[in-house]
Amino acid sequence: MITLLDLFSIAAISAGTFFFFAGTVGLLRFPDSLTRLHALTKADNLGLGMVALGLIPRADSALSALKLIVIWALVLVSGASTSQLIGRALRRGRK
Amino acid sequence: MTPSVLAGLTGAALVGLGLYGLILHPHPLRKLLAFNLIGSGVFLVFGIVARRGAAAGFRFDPVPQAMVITGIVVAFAASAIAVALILRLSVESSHVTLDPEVWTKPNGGDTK
Amino acid sequence: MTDLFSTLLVASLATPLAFLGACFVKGWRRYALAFQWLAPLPSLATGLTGLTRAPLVYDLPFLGFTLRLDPPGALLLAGAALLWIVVSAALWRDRQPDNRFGLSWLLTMTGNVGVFIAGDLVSFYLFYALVSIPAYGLFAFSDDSGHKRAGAIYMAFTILGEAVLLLAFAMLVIGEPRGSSGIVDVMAALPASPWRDATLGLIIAGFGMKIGMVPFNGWMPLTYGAAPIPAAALLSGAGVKAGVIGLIRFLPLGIASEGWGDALVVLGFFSAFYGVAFGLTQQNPKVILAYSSISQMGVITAALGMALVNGQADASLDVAFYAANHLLVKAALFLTIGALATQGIKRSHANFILAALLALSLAGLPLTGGALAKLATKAQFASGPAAALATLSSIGTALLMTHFLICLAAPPPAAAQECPASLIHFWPAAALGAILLPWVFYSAISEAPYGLEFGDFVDGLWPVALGAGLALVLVRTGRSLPRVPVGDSIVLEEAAFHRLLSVGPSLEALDARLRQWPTAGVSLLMIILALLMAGVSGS
Amino acid sequence: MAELATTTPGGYLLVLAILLPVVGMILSFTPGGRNAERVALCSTPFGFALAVAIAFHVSRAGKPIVYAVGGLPPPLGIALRADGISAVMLVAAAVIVAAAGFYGRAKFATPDGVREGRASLTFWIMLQAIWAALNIIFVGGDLFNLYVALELLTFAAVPLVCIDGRAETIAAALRYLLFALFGSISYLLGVALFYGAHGTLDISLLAQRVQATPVIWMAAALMTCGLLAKTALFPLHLWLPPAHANAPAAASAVLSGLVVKGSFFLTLRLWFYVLPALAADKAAIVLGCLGSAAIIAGSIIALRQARLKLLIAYSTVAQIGYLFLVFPLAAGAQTWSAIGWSAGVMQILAHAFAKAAMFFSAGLLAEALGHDQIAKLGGAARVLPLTFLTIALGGLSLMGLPPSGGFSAKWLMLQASISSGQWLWTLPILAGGLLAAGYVYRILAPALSDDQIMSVSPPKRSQELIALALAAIAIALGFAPQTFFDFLEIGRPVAGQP
Amino acid sequence: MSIRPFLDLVLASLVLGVAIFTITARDLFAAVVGYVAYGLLLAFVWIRLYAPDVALTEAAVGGGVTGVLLITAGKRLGAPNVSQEAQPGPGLKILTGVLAALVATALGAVILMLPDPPPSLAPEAAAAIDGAGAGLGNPITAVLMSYRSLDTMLEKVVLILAVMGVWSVGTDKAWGDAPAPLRQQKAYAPMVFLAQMLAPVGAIIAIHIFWTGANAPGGAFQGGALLAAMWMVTMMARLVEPPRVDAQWLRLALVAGPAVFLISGLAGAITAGSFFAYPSGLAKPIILFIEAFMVLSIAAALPMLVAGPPSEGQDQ
Repeated sequence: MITLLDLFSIAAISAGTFFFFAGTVGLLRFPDSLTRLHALTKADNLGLGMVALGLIPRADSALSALKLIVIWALVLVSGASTSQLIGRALRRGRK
Repeated sequence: MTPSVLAGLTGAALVGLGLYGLILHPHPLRKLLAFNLIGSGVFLVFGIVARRGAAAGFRFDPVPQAMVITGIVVAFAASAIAVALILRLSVESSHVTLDPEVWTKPNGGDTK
Repeated sequence: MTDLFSTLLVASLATPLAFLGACFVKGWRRYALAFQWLAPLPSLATGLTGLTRAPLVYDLPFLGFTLRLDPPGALLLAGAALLWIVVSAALWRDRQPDNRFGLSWLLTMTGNVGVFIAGDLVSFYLFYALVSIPAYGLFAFSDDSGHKRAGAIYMAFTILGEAVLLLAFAMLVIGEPRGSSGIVDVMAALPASPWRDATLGLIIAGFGMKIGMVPFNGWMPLTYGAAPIPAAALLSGAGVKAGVIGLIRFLPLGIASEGWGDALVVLGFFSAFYGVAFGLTQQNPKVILAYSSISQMGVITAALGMALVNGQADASLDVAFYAANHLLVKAALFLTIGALATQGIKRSHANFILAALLALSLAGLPLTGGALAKLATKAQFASGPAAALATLSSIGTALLMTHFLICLAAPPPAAAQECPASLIHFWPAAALGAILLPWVFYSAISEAPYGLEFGDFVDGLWPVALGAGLALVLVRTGRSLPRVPVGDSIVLEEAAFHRLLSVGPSLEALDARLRQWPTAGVSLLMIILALLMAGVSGS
Repeated sequence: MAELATTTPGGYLLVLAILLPVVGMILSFTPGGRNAERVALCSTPFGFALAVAIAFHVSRAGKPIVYAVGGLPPPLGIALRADGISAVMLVAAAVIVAAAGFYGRAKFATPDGVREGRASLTFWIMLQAIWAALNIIFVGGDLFNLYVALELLTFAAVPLVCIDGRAETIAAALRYLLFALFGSISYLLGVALFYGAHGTLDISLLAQRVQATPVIWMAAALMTCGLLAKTALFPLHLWLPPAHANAPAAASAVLSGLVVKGSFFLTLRLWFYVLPALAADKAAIVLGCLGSAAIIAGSIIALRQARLKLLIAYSTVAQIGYLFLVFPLAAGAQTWSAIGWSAGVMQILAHAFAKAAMFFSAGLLAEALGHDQIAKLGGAARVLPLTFLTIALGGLSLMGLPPSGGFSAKWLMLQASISSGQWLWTLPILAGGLLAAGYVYRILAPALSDDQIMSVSPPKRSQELIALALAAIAIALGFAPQTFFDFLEIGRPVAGQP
Repeated sequence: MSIRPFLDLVLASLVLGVAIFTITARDLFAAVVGYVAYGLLLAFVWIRLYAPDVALTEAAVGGGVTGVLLITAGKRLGAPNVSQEAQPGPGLKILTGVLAALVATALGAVILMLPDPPPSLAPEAAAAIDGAGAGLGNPITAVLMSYRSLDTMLEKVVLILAVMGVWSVGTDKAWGDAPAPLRQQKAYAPMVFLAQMLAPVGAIIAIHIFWTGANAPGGAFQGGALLAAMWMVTMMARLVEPPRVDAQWLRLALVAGPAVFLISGLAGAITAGSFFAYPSGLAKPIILFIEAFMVLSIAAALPMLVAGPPSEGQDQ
């Protein structure tokens, strides 16, 4: 039988996948690199967060739950700064 | 088609691809990439050998996997030396090429 | 007593080696070279002692070499040793040749001594190489292009001969079931060997190159023409006999074998007349002597051929005697060129007569050593066409030698300087020795009496007279003979060789292509597939 | 074969033989500076002693000596084995490495004023690394362990090629490295297949288990080709001439004398120790044909080189060809295969010493005359008598004239090919000898002629003597007694009885 | 009935696609980037083959460190330097393609022919886990550190040798100086931020991986590689510069792993009666001790391999 937590997980994860999907669409459809970058970082970070959130209740131990959060945090950090770097590189490329 | 068979065939295909690139690409760095492709293909072969060897409660035979880890390290070391040589060559001379014609001096040999 | 003899045997090899070793000590080098004429003394003693004894075998420890001395070897050993002593002594008395020359000289001497007493295949091959290869240093270390050419050609023939013999020897040792490499053993096993004919063919070809058997004769006139007189005397006298002893040792004389015997007879007599014919077209006395060597070696080959036909094992001694006589006479003749060049023939008719006697002794002039040599090979050329051909060849020799005497009037300019003064001084003694010494040897080796009846005398005389007469007629009618380049056939062989060399550039181009990365990669893949298919199809 | 899996008396020596140079490397690397040279030179006598001790143990036991590393026998553990040929190779390697070290001091001593020099540190460390790799190759009993050793060998050899940093040499080193990697990856693939087919990589265990299945043939083909690429067998020799001709003499000697022998040694192990049970005549013929092609082509191209070092390098290409005649000539269990085997080993040794000596001499000659143009060697022998004596002795062995190791090798090869009825192999053997005579003549004839020549600077007597000593060894091999060849037979698996 | 085979197929075709792109890409740099992506994809393949240790290694080295190495190289080479050599002709291309295809086909065929039931050392390994590798839950670590200890030790020696080889490619004048910095640009805020955030966490994770390696997937090499990556990140951010190559601490760090391994291996002869054997009961602590130093060596070696030879005027 399905518990509330399961429902929550399903909802969160499907939302996350939706954001991923959106991000990917953006990556494919947007006109230039900067906007693509924008779509990717924004949507994917959120999507990943949702997925992580949805997985937390299913984690077998507190430690692994913590791991999920740490992973999300790391991706946020690296994603943010790398997109910065890429953006800078792009701007240089333009000039 | 089991994952291991699939991986094995992928490995074979990668070896073929890599051979093609290693032989035909003039630029040494491209050759190096191709070499690494072959390498990963070979490691995949080890991988399926390990996977097939699943027994006695293990889902894999640890010996080939251990070998793959060693192999990856060695391959990386090789790439590092090659890259160092390529970069130095690009500094020393205008053309980064392995074409023997460029380097054979008919009347060379007067030692500096 | 045998102990003393075997000690002598070892000493005759050890002494030259000791001198050789001394050359590597800086302080001693000069003396080692200057006194190397002492080195062959033990060999001379050994040779003389061994003339009349049963074969002696002695195994050298460590090296695994076997020394073996039988009368034929002893005979040639004694002659060669004597020659080396005389010439070396004279050469280093009058002038000090440089170290390169001296070392080559000493090495050749060592090999020459060793080749007569080697008892197993490997040591024979070693000494044979030693007598052949360093001889290059006796005439080719020069910036003169002619000498360089002669040297290169000499080297080419030598190495080729070595290669042929290596294969032959490998077959011999494989044919020997017990795995012994003693010459006697392998020769005993040869008739049963599955590679018998191939072996014999290679043996004849290999040693044929050393004795200038046609068509391998081209190098000889070039070399002797280029070599200074003392060197030429030794090479033509002693050096070439390495080939003779080779044939004596490695032809199964005991067992009658028609085919090879006839082949040898044909080859031999062909060389004999070929040498005469082409010798007559030459003007340089040294070259003429070279051609006469070709012809004389032909006679020897023919004699061995007859021995093979009739299966005469004892023929080896007779042939050895013939060779020993040629050894002494030919060497003396080379010295004659130098001697008469300086003294001038006009001044003393005695000298000229002596030279004539010496020259015609080769043709078997009665009372000379040559006559004995002819007698010694009578057993081979007993009857039939062989006998006739033998007589014909001595007529030819007389003809050629007379031509030589005529050409002596205009000796090559360098001849005078080349020949050491003391040799010129003692030349008459040397010449007499060459004519008379064979008598000493003959008494030792043969009991067949030398008849002094008038009939024998005439038998010996008329071919010589006829040949000499023909020569004079030839002079009268004016030289209408064609001028053939020195070394005749060699010119063609050189051309062929250069055509062969022309594959070089194309091969180089091929190599350049193969060294292209893609080509190499492709060949790697091909080899993988080839090996895979070889394996899968093989199993 | 169980005795090949458990440690035997004297087995510990094998580990020490491997670890000595490794320890030397580490000790040279860490403090660096002049220690590198000291450590390297001091370790050579010990290494030599170890090699001799191993040889002694092998000959006394009459069978291979074994060490199971960690007391853990194969298949899970790694075993080290030394048989007759390994022992001989260990000794040869120790001698040549020591010679290269003492010869190299002149050029690679740390220059004054600096604490540490790039070239010198590289040379001493790489020299010991090569030594370590070779020792592992000679005693290793596990195919993957041998792969690591092969890589160690390559990584150590490549920097030696470009140690002087000219663009030309860097290109040569790069080509060498990439092609060698080509080879090693092919070898590794074969290893994977071997493991997949038989679940072990231990040589003696494989020898019992292998059957002639396509998998094994593929593995063998891949491994062999990988090793051929590293051995520079014609037509896979593209990297060798520039690499060996441009490296400094001390390095060239090791590269040409030892390094290519390492991968060839593994080829021998593969076909005679892992796959003796297979009927591999056709594969052997393929290898023999490649070898013959190498002899002919290598010699003819050597004849046409303008530079002495390139000539010697191409002569290496040719001499490597001789090695591969072993596969048809020593195959099977007939009486002649023992002869062929002896011939092959003798060729390895004779070429190793002769070629090292010739490269040393070429280096001295280039130092003394300021060039190594063969055309300008006229009369050089009077300026450098000792150097040319060395070249002459080495050449003697290359030509295969007695008395020399080269002669014994050719002599035995001819016997093996005749008595095995494989006549055709005699042609390349003899032709190679003739051509070798040709190119040695090209060096010596002008050098000995009367022409005059100026010497820039006289070479160091000690270096000349080291070169001469190696040449003398190559000659002395010609006097090897029968007991030596019996020793080589120790541990050689004979087909049919694994 | 499950979706997995389909996913496997997708993954395989993805890997092959990226590989093809890497080989066929016109632009050198594009090919390099393609290869990095390829390395990361490969990690997933390893997961699917139940090889988490290899997956970690592949991700850290194949994807990470090699990526940095190749990208730096690609950048330094720059676009114009693509070789002047003539492109191979079509004939050669076809021939090579055919031969390569043949070899690949043969390889695939023999892979399908591998014997069934497959030979395996897994049972021996399982039995041995509580033998020589006593107390090690991770069979791979047991194999690496105890059964194939010689390989593992030599592999570390290879690393040192590679470092020396890379250094030896430099110029004589530069010897002793430090390698050039990994990025030429000045420090840039986001990069610095990333490094400052990532490095400490990464270091902790690295140590965690090494420690769990005894029982769970992970181990010295994976941990060391991660640590190395962290050091490289800080170097890229110009927070730290590469050290001088003649720095004693650096050389000690480089040789620490193999040296300790060697010493304990030699000690094994006395304590356990055989080289590279561990006294019973003490196996796990000794192995962890050795691995600790190997982590150090790897963390030092990989960045040095990436940083390249010493270059003049990089003296700080």
